[in-house]
Amino acid sequence: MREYLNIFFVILRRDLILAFRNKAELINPLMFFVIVIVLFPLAFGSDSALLKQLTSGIIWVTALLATCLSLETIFRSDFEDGSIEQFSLSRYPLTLLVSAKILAHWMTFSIPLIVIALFTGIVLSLSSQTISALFITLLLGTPVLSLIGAITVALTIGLRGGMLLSLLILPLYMPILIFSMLAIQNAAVGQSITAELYFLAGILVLAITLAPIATAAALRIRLS
Amino acid sequence: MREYLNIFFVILRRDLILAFRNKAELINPLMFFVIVIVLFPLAFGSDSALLKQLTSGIIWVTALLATCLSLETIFRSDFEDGSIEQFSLSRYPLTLLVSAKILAHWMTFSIPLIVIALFTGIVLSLSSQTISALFITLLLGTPVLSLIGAITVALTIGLRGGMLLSLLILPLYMPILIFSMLAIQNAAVGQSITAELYFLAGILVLAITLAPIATAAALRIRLS
Amino acid sequence: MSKFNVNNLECIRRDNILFQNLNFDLEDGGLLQIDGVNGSGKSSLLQMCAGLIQATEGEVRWNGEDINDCRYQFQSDIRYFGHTNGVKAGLTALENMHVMYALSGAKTAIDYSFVLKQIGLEGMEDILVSRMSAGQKRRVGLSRFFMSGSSLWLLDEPFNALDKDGKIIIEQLIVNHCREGGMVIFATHQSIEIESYPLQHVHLGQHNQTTHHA
Amino acid sequence: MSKFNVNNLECIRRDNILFQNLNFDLEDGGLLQIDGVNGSGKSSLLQMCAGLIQATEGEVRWNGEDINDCRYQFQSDIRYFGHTNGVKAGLTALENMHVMYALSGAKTAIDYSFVLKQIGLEGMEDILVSRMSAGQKRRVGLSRFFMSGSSLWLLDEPFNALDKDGKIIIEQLIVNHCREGGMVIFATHQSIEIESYPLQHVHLGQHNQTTHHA
Amino acid sequence: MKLPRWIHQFGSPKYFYELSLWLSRWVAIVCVICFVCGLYGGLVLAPADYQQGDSFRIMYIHVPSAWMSLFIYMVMAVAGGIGLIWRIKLAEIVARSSAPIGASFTFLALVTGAIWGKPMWGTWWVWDARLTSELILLFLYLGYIALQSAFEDRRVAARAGAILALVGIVNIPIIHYSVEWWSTLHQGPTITKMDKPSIHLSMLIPLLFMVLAFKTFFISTLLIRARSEILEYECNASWVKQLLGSNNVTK
Ligand code: HEM
Ligand SMILES: Nc1ncnc2c1ncn2[C@@H]1O[C@H](COP(=O)(O)OP(=O)(O)OP(=O)(O)O)[C@@H](O)[C@H]1O
Ligand SMILES: Nc1ncnc2c1ncn2[C@@H]1O[C@H](COP(=O)(O)OP(=O)(O)OP(=O)(O)O)[C@@H](O)[C@H]1O
Ligand SMILES: [Mg+2]
Ligand SMILES: [Mg+2]
Repeated sequence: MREYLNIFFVILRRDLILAFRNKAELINPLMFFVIVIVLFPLAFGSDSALLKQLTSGIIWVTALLATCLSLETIFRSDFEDGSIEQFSLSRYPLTLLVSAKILAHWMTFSIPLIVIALFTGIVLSLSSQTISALFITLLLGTPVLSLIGAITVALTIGLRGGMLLSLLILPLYMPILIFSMLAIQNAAVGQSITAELYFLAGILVLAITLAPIATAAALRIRLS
Repeated sequence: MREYLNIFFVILRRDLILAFRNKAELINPLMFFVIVIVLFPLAFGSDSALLKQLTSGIIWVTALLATCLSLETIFRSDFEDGSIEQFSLSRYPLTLLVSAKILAHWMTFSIPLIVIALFTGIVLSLSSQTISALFITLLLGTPVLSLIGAITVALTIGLRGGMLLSLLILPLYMPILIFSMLAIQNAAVGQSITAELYFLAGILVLAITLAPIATAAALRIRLS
Repeated sequence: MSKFNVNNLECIRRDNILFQNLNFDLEDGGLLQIDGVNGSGKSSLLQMCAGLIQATEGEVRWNGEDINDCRYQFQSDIRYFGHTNGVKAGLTALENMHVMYALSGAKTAIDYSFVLKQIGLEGMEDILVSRMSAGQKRRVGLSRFFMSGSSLWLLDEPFNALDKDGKIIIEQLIVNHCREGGMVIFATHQSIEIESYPLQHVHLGQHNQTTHHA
Repeated sequence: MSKFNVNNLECIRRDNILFQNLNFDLEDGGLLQIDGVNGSGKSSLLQMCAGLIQATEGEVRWNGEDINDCRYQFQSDIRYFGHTNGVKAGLTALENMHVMYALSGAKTAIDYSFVLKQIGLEGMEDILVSRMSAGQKRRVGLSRFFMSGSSLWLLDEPFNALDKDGKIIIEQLIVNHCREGGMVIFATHQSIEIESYPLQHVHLGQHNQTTHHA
Repeated sequence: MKLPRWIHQFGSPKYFYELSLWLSRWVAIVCVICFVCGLYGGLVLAPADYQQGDSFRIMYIHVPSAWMSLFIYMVMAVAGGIGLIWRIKLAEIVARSSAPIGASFTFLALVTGAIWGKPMWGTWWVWDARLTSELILLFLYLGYIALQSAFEDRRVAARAGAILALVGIVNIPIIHYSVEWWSTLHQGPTITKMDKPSIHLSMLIPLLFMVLAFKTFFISTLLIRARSEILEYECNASWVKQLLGSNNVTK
């Protein structure tokens, strides 16, 4: 057990170092997020009541896209330089190593994303109920995005056509988006959102237990 | 001159073959585009009058994002397998070779994108003025997106500090978006849109002449 | 019963039979070189031995068990080094070695600077692998063989990009490992100078014919 | 005045002086091998000779002119082959050769199947490079040297991953090119068997010290 | 987990290949009978709707194909899962062969829905949860097919596809319950309310025939597709060579 924890943290640390060393890779998806949020008002005109109404939707969709974009790279370099090969031949379960990588991705990408999203919400003076619903749905939802995304990335790694990824990922993201938006809309009009949160939490638990297994299996398939 | 035309078409053909070899490659960008357009209604709720009003904005922003994402890969594999090195050492101007690559990208990515955008507009029964304005702005705008994007990508292939420059260039997308949306809004209420179109055409001419040079220079910087 | 055996193995790629009915055994201390021209299937065979790709026919056995049935045990016992180095360009030599060490599951502590010295990278602990030359990168990757805890080594062209000194270091390493009872299977096109140790050979290529079903 | 000269060249990487005051000339028909251990700067020197990276000091001259001042002429006259193969995995051997041919600016038509046969890939015209073995990929990349239209060849470890036959083919190719008045600079760690042709050497490595301005 | 021996036997491609021809013929006959009955009942016998007039009759295509789109996805995912865990070739083949059929039914449901929507809602398409999620189901199918075609090795492709299909199952309940969870334009459950279907019996019975016809159509098409897949899978096996009477099987 201790041995397993140890290897988990070694891989986590490795990925965190890599992320912080290459700051461009860390910051680019976040900049993408910010720029897209800024682009929408340009496209929708300057009706501020309308924009306010749309803000949380924009934030959530953009978070989906940015996650999709940033996930693309999660296994690429490991695949090309042979690290995945070494992982899959190590004496530890690939599932464990992959979990560490996914956690590292969530920490370096989604946490800053949530912070920026909240900041945006505050700047645009959304109601405090909306903001807190946004916060909690992002907190429950983004790990699922990373986990499910990792499976699809693992399936498509090294295959030609990066766009294949989005075709596979985005449909799988649909339930999360739907329930998060339901929660936020209900919160905005003061209704209870426990049902939606239970649902999101349920999916999260499911994803945490199953997604790393599926990702590891997918990576093995890609290697052969 | 004939020699230059010849090499241009050789590279164009090479990239088209690479793109067409995987049949999915042709459909996938459209899929990304369509899926994102589909996701927005889920996020914005089902107020169909509101959605209709937002449609052309959504189409444009999505086109922008899709271009941004698809461009990411334009030089990556060439860089890793040494093709760019060979290009830059060939007896032909790198600018020319790079132009062929950008044109190939526009042909395989943006043309289908424009077609699907028009189709979406028709299915959602937008007015015919809006649709034709959408068409012409996309026709003038997407090449600029590809051209400007190529510079960014060339700068950011693994280069430290390239990220900073990419942030300087990304906002260049904004004028295109703003003028396109202005044109579409004016068209929807029956006003003239020549001014906006002249502006877009001007930017296009500028981009065609300068962007390949900048891209080639960026690639050379990255090689050394 | 030998420790490692390959039974009746077959490899088909692009409808070419690369090899068929391939059999060999390896005992403790066995050293085996895979020979064959470019494209004869050396890398494919090594990948099959590691369990990375599945054979179209036949089986690979470890302690008498099919390696697909004893994955955990088998993977604790082998170390594989392919055409890629398996090191991260964005990490330093030392950081890479930490990861390799953790993955190797070795129990004994190791002296990283000593290993680096042995592999000829003295004092390069804190240099990013991306700033190293081709041979230096390769050496960082090969440093995984200085960590204990595995008995079967699989090396695919380990001498690529290495200079003469580097080649000798690796040759020594291989022979020492065998002397201590380990097993090594490797493929290389370079002529090797391992004297005083019995070397088995497997030749690939004689079967290299197109099958009749296109 | 020699055709190609390197004057007083210096290379500093990571504050190490790799070489300094390096001078050599190459006449028509000249064959030069760069020697040195891993990390001594062979690849860096070749890249400088090709104009891919700029020297910190000194200059590289082609027909007496600095290569930075006659880029167009120089690039029409050289051919470079580095650690990467410069072939696209998604294209077939033939398609890759078409691109290489067009980029080489050669005027004479070439017989692609004949070239493939010579490089030892007979009948592999329509196979995707991604489905080839390491050595086969390398051969596709090396096929650019069968196209006419360049006089100076720069090769960085061309024999990596090649089998014995492949190595001989490339050695022959190099010698023939020199016999016909071409020039070749190459770096390799393998012992080469080019008899009957005078071979110049440049040794790198003696200067490999840290400079004092960190 | 070990499976009983007879499953493996049934899953053996050769056995299945022989059985399937016989099976597919009989199923096809049932399909034709149901189809004729369903169409006659739906287009001729059933009375016009008091609200919708005759346009409701497109229901006899729309509803069964919409149900099939969900059903086939489940079949595909479950078969894929079985193939993934127990490595049964037949299950892989079933999953692979189901995908294009499922995608076609989804497409049919979308198109007939859109055609029905024009008189009902005045537009081909509205952004509504049921419609959107059904469209996304189509993308899931397409993604599955694209993924399969991106791999060269069929068995590897089958395993990769199975993982994707299993993950995508979460969308099925969403499509099904979307009308209950959101107030939408789309018809709520009118037929599947088993205790008290809110639809007249003379409309319901032809619909049931159509449902049966669609199911049997799926089964017989699946069997036929699977047969040809098996030949490609097993082109090296001796029984296939014997069957085709020559050694020159082209892939
Ligand atoms: C493009 C538009 C449409 C799409 C994508 C669509 C999709 C679907 C789907 C997926 C189902 C199966 C639901 C399930 O089994 O849970 C369904 C059932 C049904 N649809 Fe549609 N539909 C569309 C338009 C329409 C229209 C315009 C009508 C009529 C006003 C309609 C009436 C029905 C009915 C009555 C059912 C059966 C409900 C039940 O399960 O009892 N649909 N549709
Ligand atoms: N991108 C880089 N940035 C900084 N230093 C580098 C970089 N690439 C190489 N070096 C350093 O420069 C030196 C020379 O590298 P070079 O690749 O030229 O060596 P080489 O002689 O080709 O070695 P090898 O035989 O291993 O290929 C090495 O010591 C290496 O650490
Ligand atoms: N991914 C692949 N798909 C299909 N065929 C492949 C693939 N990789 C290699 N091959 C083919 O399989 C054969 C054996 O390849 P392999 O890499 O095992 O050869 P090798 O003996 O290692 O050669 P080398 O000495 O060049 O490394 C080659 O003829 C090659 O064309
Ligand atoms: Mg090999
Ligand atoms: Mg080198």
